[in-house]
Amino acid sequence: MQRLTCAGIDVGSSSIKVAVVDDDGDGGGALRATVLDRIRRRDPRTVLDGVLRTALGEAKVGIDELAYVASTGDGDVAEAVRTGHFYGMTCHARGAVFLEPRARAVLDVGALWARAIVVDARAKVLASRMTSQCAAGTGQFIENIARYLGVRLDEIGALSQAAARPEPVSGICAVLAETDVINMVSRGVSTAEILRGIHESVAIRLAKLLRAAKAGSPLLVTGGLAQDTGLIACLEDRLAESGAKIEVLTHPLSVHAGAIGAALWGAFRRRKLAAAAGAGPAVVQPSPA
Amino acid sequence: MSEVDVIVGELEARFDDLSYGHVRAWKDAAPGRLAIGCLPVFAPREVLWAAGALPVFVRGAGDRIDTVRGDAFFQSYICHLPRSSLELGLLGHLDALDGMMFPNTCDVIRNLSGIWQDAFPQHFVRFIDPPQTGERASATGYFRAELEDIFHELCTRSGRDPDPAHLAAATADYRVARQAARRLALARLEAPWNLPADEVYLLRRAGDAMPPRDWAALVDRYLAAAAERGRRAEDRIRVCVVGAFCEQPPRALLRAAERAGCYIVDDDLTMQLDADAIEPTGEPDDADPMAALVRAWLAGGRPSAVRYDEAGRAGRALADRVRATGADGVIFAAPSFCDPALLDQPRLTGVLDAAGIPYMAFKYAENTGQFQSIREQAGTFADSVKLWGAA
Amino acid sequence: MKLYLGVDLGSTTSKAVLIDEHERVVGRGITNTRSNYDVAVEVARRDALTDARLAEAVRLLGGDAPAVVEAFWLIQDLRRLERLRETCRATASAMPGEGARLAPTVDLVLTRLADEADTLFSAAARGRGSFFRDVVGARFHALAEEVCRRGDVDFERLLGVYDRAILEAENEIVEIPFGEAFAAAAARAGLSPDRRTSAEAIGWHVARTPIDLAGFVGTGYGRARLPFPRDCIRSEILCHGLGAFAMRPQTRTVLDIGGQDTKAIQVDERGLVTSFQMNDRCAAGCGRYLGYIADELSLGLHELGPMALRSKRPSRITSTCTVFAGTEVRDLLSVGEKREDVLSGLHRAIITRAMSLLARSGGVNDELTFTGGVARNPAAVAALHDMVEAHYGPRTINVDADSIYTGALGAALFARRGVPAEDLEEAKECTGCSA
Amino acid sequence: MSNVRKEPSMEAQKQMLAGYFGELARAKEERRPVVYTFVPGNLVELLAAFDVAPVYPEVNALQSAMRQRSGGFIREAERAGHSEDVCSYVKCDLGMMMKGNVGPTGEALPPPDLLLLSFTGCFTFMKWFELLREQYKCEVAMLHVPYQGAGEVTPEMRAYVVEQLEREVIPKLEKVTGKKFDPDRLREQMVRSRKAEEDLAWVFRAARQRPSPIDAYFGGVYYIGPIFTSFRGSQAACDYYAQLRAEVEERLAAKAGPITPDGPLEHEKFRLVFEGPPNWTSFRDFWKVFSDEGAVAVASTYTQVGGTYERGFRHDPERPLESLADYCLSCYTNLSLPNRAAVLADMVKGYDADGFIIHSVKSCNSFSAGQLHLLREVEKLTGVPGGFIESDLVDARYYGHANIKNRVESYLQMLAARRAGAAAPGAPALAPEEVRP
Ligand SMILES: Nc1ncnc2c1ncn2[C@@H]1O[C@H](COP(=O)(O)OP(=O)(O)O)[C@@H](O)[C@H]1O
Ligand SMILES: Nc1ncnc2c1ncn2[C@@H]1O[C@H](COP(=O)(O)OP(=O)(O)O)[C@@H](O)[C@H]1O
Ligand code: SF4
Ligand code: SF4
Ligand code: SF4
Repeated sequence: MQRLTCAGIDVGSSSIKVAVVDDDGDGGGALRATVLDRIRRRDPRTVLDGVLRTALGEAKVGIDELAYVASTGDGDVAEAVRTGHFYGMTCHARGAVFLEPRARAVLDVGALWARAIVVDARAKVLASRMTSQCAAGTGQFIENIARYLGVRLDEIGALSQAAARPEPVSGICAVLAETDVINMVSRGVSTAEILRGIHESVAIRLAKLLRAAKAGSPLLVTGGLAQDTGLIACLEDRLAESGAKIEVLTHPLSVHAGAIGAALWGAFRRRKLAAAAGAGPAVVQPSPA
Repeated sequence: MSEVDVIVGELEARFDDLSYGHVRAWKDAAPGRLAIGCLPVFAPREVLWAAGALPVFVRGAGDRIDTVRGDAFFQSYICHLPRSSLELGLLGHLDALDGMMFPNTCDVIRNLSGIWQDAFPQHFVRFIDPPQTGERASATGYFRAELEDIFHELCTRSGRDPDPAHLAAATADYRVARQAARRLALARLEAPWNLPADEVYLLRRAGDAMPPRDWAALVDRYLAAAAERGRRAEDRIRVCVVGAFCEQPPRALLRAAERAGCYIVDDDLTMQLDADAIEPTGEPDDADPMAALVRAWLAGGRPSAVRYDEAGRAGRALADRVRATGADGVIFAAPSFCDPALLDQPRLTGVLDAAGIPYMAFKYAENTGQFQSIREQAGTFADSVKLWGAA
Repeated sequence: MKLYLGVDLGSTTSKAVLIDEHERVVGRGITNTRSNYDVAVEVARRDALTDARLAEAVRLLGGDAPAVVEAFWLIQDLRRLERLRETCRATASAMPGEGARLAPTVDLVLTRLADEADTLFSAAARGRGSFFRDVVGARFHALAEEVCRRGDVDFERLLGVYDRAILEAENEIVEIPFGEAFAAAAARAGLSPDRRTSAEAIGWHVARTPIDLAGFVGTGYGRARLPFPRDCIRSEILCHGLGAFAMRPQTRTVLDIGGQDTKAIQVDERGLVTSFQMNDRCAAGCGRYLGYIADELSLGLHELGPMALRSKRPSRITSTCTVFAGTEVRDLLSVGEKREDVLSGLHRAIITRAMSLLARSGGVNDELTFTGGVARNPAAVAALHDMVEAHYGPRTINVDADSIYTGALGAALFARRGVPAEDLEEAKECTGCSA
Repeated sequence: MSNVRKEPSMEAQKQMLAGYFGELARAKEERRPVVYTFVPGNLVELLAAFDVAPVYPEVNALQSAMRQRSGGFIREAERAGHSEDVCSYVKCDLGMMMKGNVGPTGEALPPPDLLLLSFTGCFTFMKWFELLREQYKCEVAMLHVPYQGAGEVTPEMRAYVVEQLEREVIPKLEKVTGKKFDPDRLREQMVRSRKAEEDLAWVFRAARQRPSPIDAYFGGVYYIGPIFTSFRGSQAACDYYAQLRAEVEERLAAKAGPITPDGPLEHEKFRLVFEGPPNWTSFRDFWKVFSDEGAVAVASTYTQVGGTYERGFRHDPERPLESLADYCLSCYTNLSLPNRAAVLADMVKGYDADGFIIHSVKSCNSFSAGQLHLLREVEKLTGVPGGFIESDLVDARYYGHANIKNRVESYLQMLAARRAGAAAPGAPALAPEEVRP
């Protein structure tokens, strides 16, 4: 089948990701570029412009040459450039199966939300669960604490894994965490132990989410926190402890899963639309954001 | 402005009038008229109506007021409906009502009835505990005595003669309303794009506080007008919404769900157990209309989370409904902390799993203002049915 | 001087109040709560003592006082800044590999900070209630971003160095003896030589005045960890009740909104608590919420209130969660809502929560005294006026400039009135109050 | 549990319980029919008259919690799709069932032959039984006990319940046991019930003395064990309550306080009335929050969920079915909220309490919905301030020790300050300087 070059834009609450993919039409494809930039209190539209430009540069394509530009996440930000929109879990499912074809469950942990998704081999979403209106136990929460402890994000994992005894954390409010941590430091708890305790508490929450979605194995973790090896280790322990036999996987490009998935769905849609156009006028419209 | 817009405008005005101005107007139009507030989800509407009292369903205040004093009664892990209902009362919005009826639908409503007695000593407060036992002689006697008591008490208050003929007439009036409700449901099934969930919802909410025949007329006016719209069907999935029978989701939530790619073709919003679940069969029993009402309740109807599921058929009934309405899947939308709705879910999903019917679940509160996560979940659900559905 | 000390170790700020035998406040100290509670308390306590001494010196000094006082505090901050710079350097150098590149950049940023010290640590800044950590942190952030944009140093890494260094620096006590600092301040204030000499003399005199700490009581979020004997610890509820009552004897209802909890307290005509409700474990609706939003909008905490007051049409903010409120704010701004309207909505959201708590505790009785850090925020006060009026009718609402000290004042009053003599023996040995 | 109390009656109580679970384990072997039912409104005399073995899901849940096993069960139920928001007693029980229905003592519980749904005092019971029936597909008897919405038991309500006993419950029992109902056996049971009830009521009333010889909440939950469950109407219960009464009489004579986790309480500093069920997962810590401060429970409403004996209810062998109906109708959570306020106010006054604590549990809407209102009403009726704390019965995730301790300490300090009238008004200390917008 004809190759289609598409872009996926994933507008998260902390960062924007863009992926450019050559889709081969048989479920496979080749990545041409994956770019990420943190929003850091800037106007997301400006950030998007930058990320998109870099990605297109890396992929060596012009925006007019793309067959489809798909947005996901806070799609409104991408309104000016996108062809259509797909919802977050749909895209993470697709991106995850692309990155790790064995994956039958996906756990996307970003800055504010965590989502557990059950998928089949074709990346069809079979079931899903999402955290509600409390940012306790997501990326923002871990970031706040790391910030306070003076630990960089990429150092968290190793530190946490080095801890001997985790410090149990009761309150896991993303905002109050700082006070809790101050309290812990005041009691002489080490940085590593605090981080480990936090990871444990987040892992419990995530394990619960996975349970609620009845997630199977193997599980690919996507989103920014896939890079947090400390959290992944705790999650594995938690799952093993509860008797669930789930193999936990990560991928270096995990954080881009949403953007990759969006690009792939864009290609899928483009082909379907083309087929429908051949068969007669389509009633379908791109789903609204 | 099109006729539909005019009607929807009227419905919105009614909905936004937290003080039930139209109920007051109805009462003022003739002496002796009463209005009785009814908490979800059961009220013996025929009995009230026959006694000259307009049944008015009070379903919380949604996101239209900030609850302040209502919070003084309930902890954070209790659903929201009772606090905003109290807030309405404390702010004087329920002054048009002469009393309140509390059905035994859950522990929260039950205890709310006691609070109401303390907080509004001037109200006629009545707790009603309809039998959960199916058709048994003991239940018939007990329930009939309860209803008779309510009938006589209200007749005394309204100055009406407690004549069984009033009961027969009231039953006939509500039959007209029930038939209109059925026409509305069918019309939506056929063309949900012409009858958005939000509008149908407003229309039904209007029925919460209107004389039955007036409401039936309003429904027909709306149906005629909406049919004129001739909107185009979009590529959306059809869903049944289950669990939202008591505390109501904010209207914006219904809109968010539809915008995320769904058509709501069936739901248990604004459920009134006597209406949706029970169809008094046959002609009213003119000789003994009260017996007919009692029989109708005890015979049961559509299963619901707040009635004892004696035969254990709730799950199958839901699967049948999904097929009958041609829905692609089910959205379980339950109020946070609602024991009846939430405890039912695993039983129901088990049956749906077995039947291969997709579903999703989320919780809400009547004053939720954030729909991002709901949009996301409903959107993903719609995406997956659309991309992978059989069709 | 015979004085009584009250300490309120809050979740956000640690406060100390000194009163004399006539229950008059003679000194106040406040600092941000940090991971070393003892240091936080010690800093607040020392600041309160310094404040008491300064007040005495000001009385003796006359016309030159304001300039000297401003210089006095500036000197303290400069010393802290110097320590921070040393710590930053050490932290950067300790980083394997990249340290060599980071150290000069950090140094550059801190030098520029020190150059701006006069404006940064002005009396105005102190008055706004910003602490060393906040002032320096915000400025460092801005300067670092600027520097990194030009150079090849990674911003996140630079910030990492700073985060680590401030943690260390703020947990040590930097103190210059009163007399010495006063002399330096007199010099910095540019007094004429003879006036300078007399100012110095006053400084040394005041520094030598003995202070007899006759009693102390601790309270607040971290009170269990205060190095005080058990009998010298009082619940925050009682302290806020009594403190508010002492400030305003007609008080019957107290609303305290602090950093991470909100309390609604009813007191009787003797200042005794009759009922209370508190709300914690979720930051929605507390002071932290505002801090978070201020960060989100890159504003100072003190700027939020005045900006919100300019709103004509408050937005409706519905997020229950602080963190989500941040994104909701961004969303609203991006669809064109005005900043002031969004902020006004946020303040209303906080007060709505407080109103629920008040309702739970027994309503709003005349008079209501509003205390805690959030009472410093005029928009919160305005929203409270509106909502109390709407739900309870006209009520007198008291807000004092020093309301953040209410808990500490209550504690000091308990110390003055309540602590039995035998406990004081034990107290003398305790390290928390070696005056 | 053994480290919690050291009274001799405690041993007896423990043995009774162990014996009960042993009996259950043998029930199938002995071909004894098994009935699952609830504590409030339990018809144990009637069940004994048919010689069936009762299983109480709530008792299993609380026993699991005290043995720190509820967490796993709750997670199991949540894994099966149950929401975090709903009653954790239900989840604990379902989780236990899913994990093989092994009871708290490690012995397997027999499956039911009959589910006797005494639908009183709690709406959730009905949902619970629907779920159980799904699992067991056995015979169900539904006994609908109307709620005392208007604050009283009407003759119609009583007749309705009696009629259901006659037409529904007894025939179903006859069906599963193959035995004919024998009213005389029922009466015999009731004679013994009455005796035990008399002694228990006496024990609770002993708390009117100063110092109180018992703790009517933390200790009380042990006292009610036998009579609220399978032993009421048995000789064993009569013996146990006679022994308990004798022990309390002794302590009363010696002017001794109750026995707490740390031994006898020396100084009774605060006398408190408790409303709401206790926390079971950290029962000992929870108790210590109070006993450390010298606070004693002199009365509690939780000890009335299985019978309002302190308020005078007795089973009556002369009118067996009517008194069973009254028993079901009058259990504490079947009372209207104004009635519950009156019960609490009576306790505060009658037991000369310094204050009252409402322990509001997330699980139990039946108890908790409206407790803040209850707080205000009781304060109004008594002039005594109340304290409000929140946690859960069996879900350890909702028990925040530090938080509870903080509130209780603040509350007790407040009671102490009021008692001393200590903080006499001084001169206003700060110059008032109003900042108004
Ligand atoms: N290297 C890293 N190590 C650990 N955590 C990281 C790392 N990089 C990012 N994160 C975490 O990932 C989160 C962002 O994830 P992302 O999926 O991009 O979120 P969103 O899509 O909501 O913007 C951050 O909050 C941060 O906590
Ligand atoms: N100058 C100020 N202007 C506005 N708000 C302030 C100011 N200073 C402090 N606050 C608010 O007060 C809160 C801290 O209040 P405080 O009573 O000190 O809390 P705690 O006792 O918990 O430490 C901060 O989170 C902030 O929102
Ligand atoms: S929402 Fe549910 S729990 Fe709340 S009152 Fe209604 S039925 Fe009861
Ligand atoms: S606990 Fe914290 S993170 Fe959770 S809702 Fe509250 S403020 Fe948000
Ligand atoms: S709600 Fe309360 S009474 Fe009902 S089952 Fe749960 S714990 Fe028991």
